[in-house]
Amino acid sequence: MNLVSLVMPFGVFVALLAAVGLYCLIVTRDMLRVILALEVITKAVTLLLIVGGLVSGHMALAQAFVITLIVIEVVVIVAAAGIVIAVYKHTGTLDIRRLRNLKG
Amino acid sequence: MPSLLVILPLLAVLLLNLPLNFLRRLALPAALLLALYQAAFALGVLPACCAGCPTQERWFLNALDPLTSVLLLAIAIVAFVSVFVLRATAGEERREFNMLNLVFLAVAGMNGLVLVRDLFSLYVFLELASIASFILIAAHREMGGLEGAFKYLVMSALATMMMLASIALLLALSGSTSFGAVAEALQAHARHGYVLTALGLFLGGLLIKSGVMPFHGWLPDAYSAAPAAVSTLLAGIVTKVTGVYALIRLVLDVFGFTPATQQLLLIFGAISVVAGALAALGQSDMKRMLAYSSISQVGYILLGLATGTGLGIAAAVFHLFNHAIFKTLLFVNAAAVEKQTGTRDMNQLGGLAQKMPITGVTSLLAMFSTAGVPPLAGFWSKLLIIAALWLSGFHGYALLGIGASLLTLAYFLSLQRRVFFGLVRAGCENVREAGWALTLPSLLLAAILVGVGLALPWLIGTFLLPVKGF
Amino acid sequence: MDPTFLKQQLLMNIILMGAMLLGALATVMLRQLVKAAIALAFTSVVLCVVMFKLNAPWAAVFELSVCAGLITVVFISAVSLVKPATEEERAAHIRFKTRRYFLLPLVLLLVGVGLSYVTGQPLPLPAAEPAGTELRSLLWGPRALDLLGQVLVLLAGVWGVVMLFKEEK
Amino acid sequence: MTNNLMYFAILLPAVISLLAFATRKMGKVCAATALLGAVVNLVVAIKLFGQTAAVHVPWTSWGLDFTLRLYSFSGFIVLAAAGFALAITLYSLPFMAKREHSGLFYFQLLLSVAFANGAALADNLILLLFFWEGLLITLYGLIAIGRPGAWKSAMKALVLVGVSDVCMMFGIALAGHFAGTMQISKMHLVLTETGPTLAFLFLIIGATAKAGALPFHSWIPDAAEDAPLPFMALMPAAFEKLLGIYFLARITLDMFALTPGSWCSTLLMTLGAITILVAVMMALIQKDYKRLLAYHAISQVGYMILGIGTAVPAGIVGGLFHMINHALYKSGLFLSGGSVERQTGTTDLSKLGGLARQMPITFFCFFVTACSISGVPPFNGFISKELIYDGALERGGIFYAAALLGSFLTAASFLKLGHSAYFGKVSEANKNVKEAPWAMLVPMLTIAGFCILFGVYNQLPLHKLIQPVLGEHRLEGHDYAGWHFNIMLVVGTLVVLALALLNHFIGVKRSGSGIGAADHIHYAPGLHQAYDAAEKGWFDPYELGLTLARGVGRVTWGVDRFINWVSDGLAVGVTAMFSYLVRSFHTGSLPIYLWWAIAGVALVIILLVKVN
Repeated sequence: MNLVSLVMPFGVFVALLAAVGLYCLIVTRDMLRVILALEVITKAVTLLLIVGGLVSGHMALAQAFVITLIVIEVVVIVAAAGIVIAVYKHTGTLDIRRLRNLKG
Repeated sequence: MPSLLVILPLLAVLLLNLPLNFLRRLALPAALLLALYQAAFALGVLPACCAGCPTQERWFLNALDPLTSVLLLAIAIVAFVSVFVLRATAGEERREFNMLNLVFLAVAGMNGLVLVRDLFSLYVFLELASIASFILIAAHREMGGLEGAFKYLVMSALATMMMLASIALLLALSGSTSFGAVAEALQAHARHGYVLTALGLFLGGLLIKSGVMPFHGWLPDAYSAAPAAVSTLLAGIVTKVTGVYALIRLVLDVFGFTPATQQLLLIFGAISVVAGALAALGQSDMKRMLAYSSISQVGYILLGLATGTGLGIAAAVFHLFNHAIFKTLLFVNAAAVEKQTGTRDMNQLGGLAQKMPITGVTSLLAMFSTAGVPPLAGFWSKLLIIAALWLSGFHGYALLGIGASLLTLAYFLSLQRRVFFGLVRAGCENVREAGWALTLPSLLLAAILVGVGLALPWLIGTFLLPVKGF
Repeated sequence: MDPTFLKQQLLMNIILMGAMLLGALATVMLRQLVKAAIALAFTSVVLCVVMFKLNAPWAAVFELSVCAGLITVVFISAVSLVKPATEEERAAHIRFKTRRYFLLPLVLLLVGVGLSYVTGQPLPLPAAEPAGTELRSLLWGPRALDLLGQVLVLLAGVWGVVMLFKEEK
Repeated sequence: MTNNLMYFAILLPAVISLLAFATRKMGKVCAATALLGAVVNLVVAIKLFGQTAAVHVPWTSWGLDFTLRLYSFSGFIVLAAAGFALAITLYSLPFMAKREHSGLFYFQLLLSVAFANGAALADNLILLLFFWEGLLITLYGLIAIGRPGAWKSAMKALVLVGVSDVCMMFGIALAGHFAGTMQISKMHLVLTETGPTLAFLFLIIGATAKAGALPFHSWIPDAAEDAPLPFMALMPAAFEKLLGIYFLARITLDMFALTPGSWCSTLLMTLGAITILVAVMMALIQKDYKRLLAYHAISQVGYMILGIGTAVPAGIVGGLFHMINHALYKSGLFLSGGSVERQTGTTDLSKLGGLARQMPITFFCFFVTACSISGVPPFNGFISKELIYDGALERGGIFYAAALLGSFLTAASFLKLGHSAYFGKVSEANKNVKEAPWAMLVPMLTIAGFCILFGVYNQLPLHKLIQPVLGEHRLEGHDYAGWHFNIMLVVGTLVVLALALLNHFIGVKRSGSGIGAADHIHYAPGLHQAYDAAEKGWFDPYELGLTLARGVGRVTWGVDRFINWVSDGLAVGVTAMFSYLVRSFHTGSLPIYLWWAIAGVALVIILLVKVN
């Protein structure tokens, strides 16, 4: 049993996690939940980075990446939340179907 | 020293925000100076780069090459122009200052992006440029801007997640993220399903970022709803650097040309060229039409890249540069029209060429350049792309490119006719030419367009063809 | 890393993964946003444990403090700015949820089954990094550029807060 | 310095023309600007004359280079054009003063000068074509600003000259293809192969049509009636002859080596002879001062083509000399017609008469130039015609006979013109006619002076202007200056002139008036019907083309509608439908956009896996 087959379960879980996030991203009608879905996908990717480091034996590098990723992630979430709140102030709802003024 | 191009904006942002009141007024000159410095720097290193001289980097940002220096120049020009537009359209002083800071950060992000040679650092700077743009798009906190920003943010986040997943997969494969190491590892296992999945995820992310059809959903909304200065920056350079440049760079340096990647670029390029032009044809919002036109033009760049030949790549990069110039010019003029008339709806405009002669004439130049009318710059790059396609044996795609040129001409003529020609519409009688802050950049960009077009025979040997040699 | 060690840990890891997946499912499916945010925090905590176990302590610490902590705070404060949903909306949401999310288990099943079919030649592993490479020296050495990027991104975040959250006069 | 001057020769008139355009609403200022432009141009031309220089700016890699070449011939053409431009500008000052569009006239006049200089100096065929086509634009513009409705004549000119220019374009492409270069001075093609011969023929069409030869001539008489008169003196009389014959000479002398006796040479001579005869026959029956002159402008081109077409030294020298002489006397004639028109308000010969007493100076100028054109010794036309006869006789009696017959008819028609305009009874309306103002007389007198000078002292033009163009080796050691002609030829000419005079008296006697002096020829059996047909435009390619086009147009109407439906209706409709389709996909819904992106990524991965 080598290292690669040992980390295979991680790979499967990453895929499942990402699938959950993507599914939610597409079907949800709540703008804040869109952000949550993005977060779930981010979790999957974080895990994948760690697993990648584990497999290749570059754990320190992977950790460095994950730390950077987490910092950036926070900023993205803040920006997204800011936009959602501003939209809410305009429309009084979080329904994503209200974001269809621009079309055609 | 290229590293300065990232560090100077950072320093500028930090210094300008010291709690001293007069500093705020220095922000605009500082931004202009920085852009000028960058343009001078890029022009300074360009000949050496094209001559193939190796550049020694003393700090952590690596090599300069022709592609990088061309992009640095384009970033400088567009940033310079959008600062002017910002001045003319931002309104409130406080907001103008805040937006300027974000422009600094976006420029730093783009500069970093074109200078790095490491996948993960590429991701970091790509995110920096993108985050700055989301916030800029939403800066006025109007409903349209917020909607565009949100769509852009979600799709861009999805794209970066794909790229990061791919980076993780490649990290497991090669143990490094530097271009060289990854390219080596990819070369060794080029046909493995694992590698192809990683490749596909990365390419998918980049295609979303470049706004290629069918990955483009966010693009027309973000472009058309953003504040004038931001859409200038965004359409002119941000998406071109974060998407198209990154795509070109990675395909050339890391992924390599395989029949599959070529096929892929050709297919998505062709879809973008045609569908983008078709979608632009029926628009009534000026900026939205320009946004769809952008998609179509990016399609041309992909087609040129797909040939994989020196000529095709050089033409693609040339078109990237030209596109930055003429699309910026068009967005500046759209800003001028919107500012002076209060609307972007082309059905409510008409006869503005009499009232706003500079805007009218420069728009016409830019449109002709986009549509590929000789001897403007856009004609040459389009011609070279089509020639490269033909020479590489992709005759069908070459013909498609020519046909789509007609569509380009058609929608731009309809724009010109509805906005600038014809009778002056009721309500437009008292329209005047926009101020110098908008006409000056227009003239500058138009001069570049014409100059590049006329100087082409010289440029082609000196700068254009060496691009392939990196 | 010692393969036998990994083998011993496999079952544990699978349990943790299952917990994480449950957390994710809860995040996307829980009706109330506050609860969903807490479910996300739970997912983060589990991820943090997984990282610890995979010998990534620094990343785990960041995950715990920033993702589980800071992001949850941001989220809950965002939710608190939003008016609570009316009864009608809640009822609509529940109807909507049962209609929309019933496909999710199916999708997950399909992904799992699909992945189990994925086979291929195992790829050779790259050379491991030299033993004793410290995160600190890595971050300040070869990855210093990323740190610079982080600083810039944080600055952008600051302006995000300034421009998007600040009340306009 | 000389190189810069060459740029100036093109740029200065162009720039000053823009000034004239800018000041077009300010009558006097504009006129002064134009005068300044003409003077400056003349100064530049004088400076350029006699020098040799070349400019070569590589521009694109496929033959289009910016190449100028100044040598004896092009310098001479530029000088001549500058001289005429100044004379005509001066003349226009009073003539155009009160007219509408005078600003536009000066603007286009100077622009024409710039284009003409460019065409004369260009050494690259494509560059030449550029300037050539530029002249076409000003040609259209100058005619169109004439009397109301002149745009019809302008359109006719544009179409006819445009068609010939297309032929020339084709010839240029062929010549460039066979020579492997677009540079005129580097072209050496032989006429023994089919390809180059074809190129030669197409180029010849362009050059001769510019000069006004058959069958692309028919716009000139119409323009004579519609366009402002100085235009006639400038374009068809001077510029177009100069450039057309200049280019013809360069084709036959430089680009292709035309040899005496080759069928191309015979073809040229035939073209020349037919042009002479047909046009002069038409001229003979005209009853309008300007129209009569216009037909002569066509007829005289025949002499030049005939002369150059002989490909023998005497003929070529004669042809080129005739070009400059023609430019002189024909502009002089047009200018005299202009003074008559300005002072009396008409150019209809039946309303004129007895002007010799009222406008003696004008009459004097007319007399000199008319003698010139008829080939009366010792005026300049006589010299050049003798040289052409000499060359033509060398190639065959038939051409000589045609030229001589042409001479007879020319003399006859000018006798008629002079008689009916300047002698006879003064009509009631013209009782108080006065001499034209000095600004109009000076150019006319200058031109008349040159006519005499170039005849009596023909060494000056022949030694300084014409013979250097050919060079020693082409002249085969001859010197044609002076008065040593074949005595038989001179006698022949004099006999013909005497016959013309006799014929005139007979005509006057039979019809009873000067204007009817040619009626006995006009109404001669056989000729009568031909004349009627010609007057109705049966031989006019433009009219024929129009008739043909109308017929074809009716037949193709249905086809056209169908194609129109396909292009305007179907294509636009289909495009609009697709556009609508593409747009309707953009519903603005984020989940749908996400779906596209995810499906796209799936497609990317599938493609990558499948194609590999």
